[in-house]
Amino acid sequence: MTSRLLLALPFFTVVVLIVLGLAVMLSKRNVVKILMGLSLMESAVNLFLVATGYRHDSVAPIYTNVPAGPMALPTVQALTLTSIVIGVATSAMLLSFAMVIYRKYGTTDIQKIKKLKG
Amino acid sequence: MRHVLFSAILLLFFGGLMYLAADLPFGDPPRTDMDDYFLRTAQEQTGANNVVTSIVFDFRGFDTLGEATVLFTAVLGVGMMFRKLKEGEEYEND
Amino acid sequence: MKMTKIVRTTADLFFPFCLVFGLYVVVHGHLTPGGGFQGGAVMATGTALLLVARAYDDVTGRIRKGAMKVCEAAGLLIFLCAGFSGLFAGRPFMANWIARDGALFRTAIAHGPNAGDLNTAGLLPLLNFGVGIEVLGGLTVILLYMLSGIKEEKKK
Amino acid sequence: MDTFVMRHLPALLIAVPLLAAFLMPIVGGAGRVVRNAWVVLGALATSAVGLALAWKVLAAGTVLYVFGAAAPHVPLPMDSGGIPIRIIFQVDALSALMVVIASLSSLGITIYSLAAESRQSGLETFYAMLFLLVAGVLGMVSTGDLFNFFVFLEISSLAGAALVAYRVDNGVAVEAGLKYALLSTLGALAVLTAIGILIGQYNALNLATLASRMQFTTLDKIALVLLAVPLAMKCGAVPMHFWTPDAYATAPSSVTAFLVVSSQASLYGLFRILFSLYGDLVHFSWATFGWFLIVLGVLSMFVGVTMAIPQKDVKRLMAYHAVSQTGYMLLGVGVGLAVLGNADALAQYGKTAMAGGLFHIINHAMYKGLLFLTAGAVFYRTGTRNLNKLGGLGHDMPWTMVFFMIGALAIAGVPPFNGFASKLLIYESVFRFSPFLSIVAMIVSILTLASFVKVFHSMFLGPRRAEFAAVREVPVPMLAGMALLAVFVVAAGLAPQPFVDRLIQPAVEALVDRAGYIAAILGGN
Amino acid sequence: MDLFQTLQTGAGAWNPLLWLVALAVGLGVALAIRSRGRKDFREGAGRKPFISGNEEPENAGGHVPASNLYWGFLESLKSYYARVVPLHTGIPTDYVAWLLGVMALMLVVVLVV
Repeated sequence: MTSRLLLALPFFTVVVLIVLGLAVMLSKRNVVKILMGLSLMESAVNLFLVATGYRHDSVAPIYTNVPAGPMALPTVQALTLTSIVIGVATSAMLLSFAMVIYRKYGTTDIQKIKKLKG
Repeated sequence: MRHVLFSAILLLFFGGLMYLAADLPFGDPPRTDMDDYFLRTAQEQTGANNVVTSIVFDFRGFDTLGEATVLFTAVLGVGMMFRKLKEGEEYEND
Repeated sequence: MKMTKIVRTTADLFFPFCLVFGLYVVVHGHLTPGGGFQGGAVMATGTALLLVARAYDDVTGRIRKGAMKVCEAAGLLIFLCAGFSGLFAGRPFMANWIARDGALFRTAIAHGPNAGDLNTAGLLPLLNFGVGIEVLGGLTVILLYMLSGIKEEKKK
Repeated sequence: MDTFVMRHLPALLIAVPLLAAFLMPIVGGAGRVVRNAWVVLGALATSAVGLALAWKVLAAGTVLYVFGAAAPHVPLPMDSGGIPIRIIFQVDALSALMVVIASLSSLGITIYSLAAESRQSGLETFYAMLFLLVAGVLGMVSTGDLFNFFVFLEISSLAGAALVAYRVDNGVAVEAGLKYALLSTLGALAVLTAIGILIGQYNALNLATLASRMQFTTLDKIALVLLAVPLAMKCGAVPMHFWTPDAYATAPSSVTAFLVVSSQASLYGLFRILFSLYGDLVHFSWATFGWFLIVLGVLSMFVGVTMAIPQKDVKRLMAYHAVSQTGYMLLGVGVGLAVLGNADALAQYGKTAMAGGLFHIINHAMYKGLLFLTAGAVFYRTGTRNLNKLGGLGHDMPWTMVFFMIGALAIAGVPPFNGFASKLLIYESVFRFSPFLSIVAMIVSILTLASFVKVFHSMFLGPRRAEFAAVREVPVPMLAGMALLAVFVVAAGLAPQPFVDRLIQPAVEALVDRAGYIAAILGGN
Repeated sequence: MDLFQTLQTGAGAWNPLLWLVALAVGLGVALAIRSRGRKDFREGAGRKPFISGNEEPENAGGHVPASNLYWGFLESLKSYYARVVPLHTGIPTDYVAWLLGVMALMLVVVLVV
């Protein structure tokens, strides 16, 4: 198991980061901290996407003065670019929501943002 | 009570994802035919040395259009949040 | 609130370098690591640097929200029109139809490592540029909006 | 020119609303009349493209569109060794059904919103967002590529969340938007993780290719959970429905009427993944996820309707009914999935149940949209959604009352409106699967009628109120938008069989025909 | 013209046109009965509606507000509502927890089955 763990270290890092993000989202009360947990999970998923495309001792898939050797898989890197920008956009909008809520409610405690219920 | 439930959920996720990480091969992907096609022909087809760029903008350019649209949506949303409200537009939501 | 003169001067010095480096990353997107998004993000970092170092008001004198919105819309329209241009060349939407036949951005290259030639890749440099200015405009507008929100909060 | 347009319909389906949205901030500066003209033009063009595409699909079979290839209809390049490498739009009969829904309701909603939102600020942003939401939904239902589906899912989620928060309402609407955006982002992250698992194993993103390579390993089952549960959350299934009443109640009514359609787009995604991607789960039983859908459906029906009855906010009440009606669709298609392995049961009642579920999707989009629009009309004139304060509006808003009656009778499954037709299909087929489920569905339908009798009584009946003395009938565009949906409700109720024959049955066949879905891309081997 | 054809449901069938005909017949019967009523009846003139001996209430008071409707139904299901309504706490953390809980449950089901 330990050798396995060392071999696939990025995947286990991803698991730890995702569970940490979930723990933050479930345990914290501050909206901004919850959004931090969300972006932590976003980073973890992006790392997972990139790690799926890695080949042992491979080089970046760019032919400009490239050394010899196998190349890492390019598709997942393209997907990661897209998902990074999507994550930036999402976090920006969620943070602006949090700002407006703080302005109107006077609090960032998510347990108090419950005018809509029942 | 609540914390017990949350910890149980987290533990279940941890177990499932650990299984995932232990089962997915790292370093040698099982199938690489699509990416090998890209690495083989993308340079000649698009004339770009950077295979990732040729995928982002040519082979999967439609995704990139959607992604730029997401950024546009976020900008519009932020502007919508901080816009100047008309007088009497903001009624109390009973 | 303002930072010290040192910080402000350094930010003013670094702002054009950020823009130039971002532009470099954008225009070399099809040759070197990077591309429209990364370059646009670097350029937006320059404006963020100014916003951090200076007060909101004397930054909005230099970086106008309207101009940045125009940047963003122009980038998106460049992208969309480049996509449509494939249709009128008899190819599907988003087709890279001027890839390899000689004129502007059309130098054909062989497979394998080479030194890199800017004059290649057909539509890709154009798309890179469009996305670059779109990301620059978008991120800057987001920053400006949020700062204006904070400013109104202070006024209350 | 006609052939040119017909060739590129799937691209125009996305590009036209995107162009309308991108130009909206510029056009919005040119004054109200120009902006409204641009909005109407964009909505008409989008609906025309959508209906033309659906007609083409229903006439000539699945339409493929390969973005950026040498030719738009050749999915496999010569030198690729028989694998699709680009993004492919694969519009089959099921997608055509969803495209028809989105086109019709988006047209009605846009016309309605011209008058309904005219008193708000930031309207060009509002209309740009509406077009982006429409584009996101259309892309979700017509793409054949998993990551492209994720991108459009994010577009529709972000645009929907921003539109939910459009009326700031002292922060209440923003609270609902925050909840919706938070849950959508989390669900999208799960979907992205599943995409990573699948591409890491099979190195393909095209749905048909993935389906043909599917090995049903344990990783695939984890990916199935990570794909199915967030999509079930997005379509508002109990016990993940909590965002639905918040978002539907606080959004502007025209937006709410289209949020229903976007929820159903994620329902389409759920069905597509369960049937076309994981369709023959030879390694573990169909019944597992069939019963997953059935349990979610029964819970949604019952909890939704029982939570709806005591509500005081009319739009919140209708939102809980949206949850409960989604249960019917989940129940119908879930029965079809549960008997997917059993050919004669499928032929006897499984396909009928699925037809009922899919027919209920389009019916629900129409009459629930109509109901939300009538609620918005009442709110437009009276300024309140509180049922205790409303009353006696039938004297002054007769047309709104008529449209509300049509919608209420349709959602309660009273003949001759379209709700009855689809519910009859569901009852009679589900009864042969399990009588208990069918009886639950009928009880839920009765409770639905009861709660809408309450709404009708408190909004329209009773003597004139003094505080509503100035209330008049709503402007013509709002009536026109409502009439467009009401006409469909009545038509599909009076002539259900043509709809079932031309629109629903092909969709059912496309849904159960996994081999055909794969062969459309990879050829018939 | 197959516009008004019968809807086949596998087990049964339903024809909207026949239903409309039946509706029209029913309306005709009702009108016939109504036409046989007394012609010399007039409103008002000392005739009050008989509300089990009570006085006729004022116009405004005649409208029952929405919260008072279905009081009996809600009262009889009080135990059910006392369990279900508190679940809708309105706290986003709980929403996330429900989503993750269902996902974890399905993970267990899939990995076991």
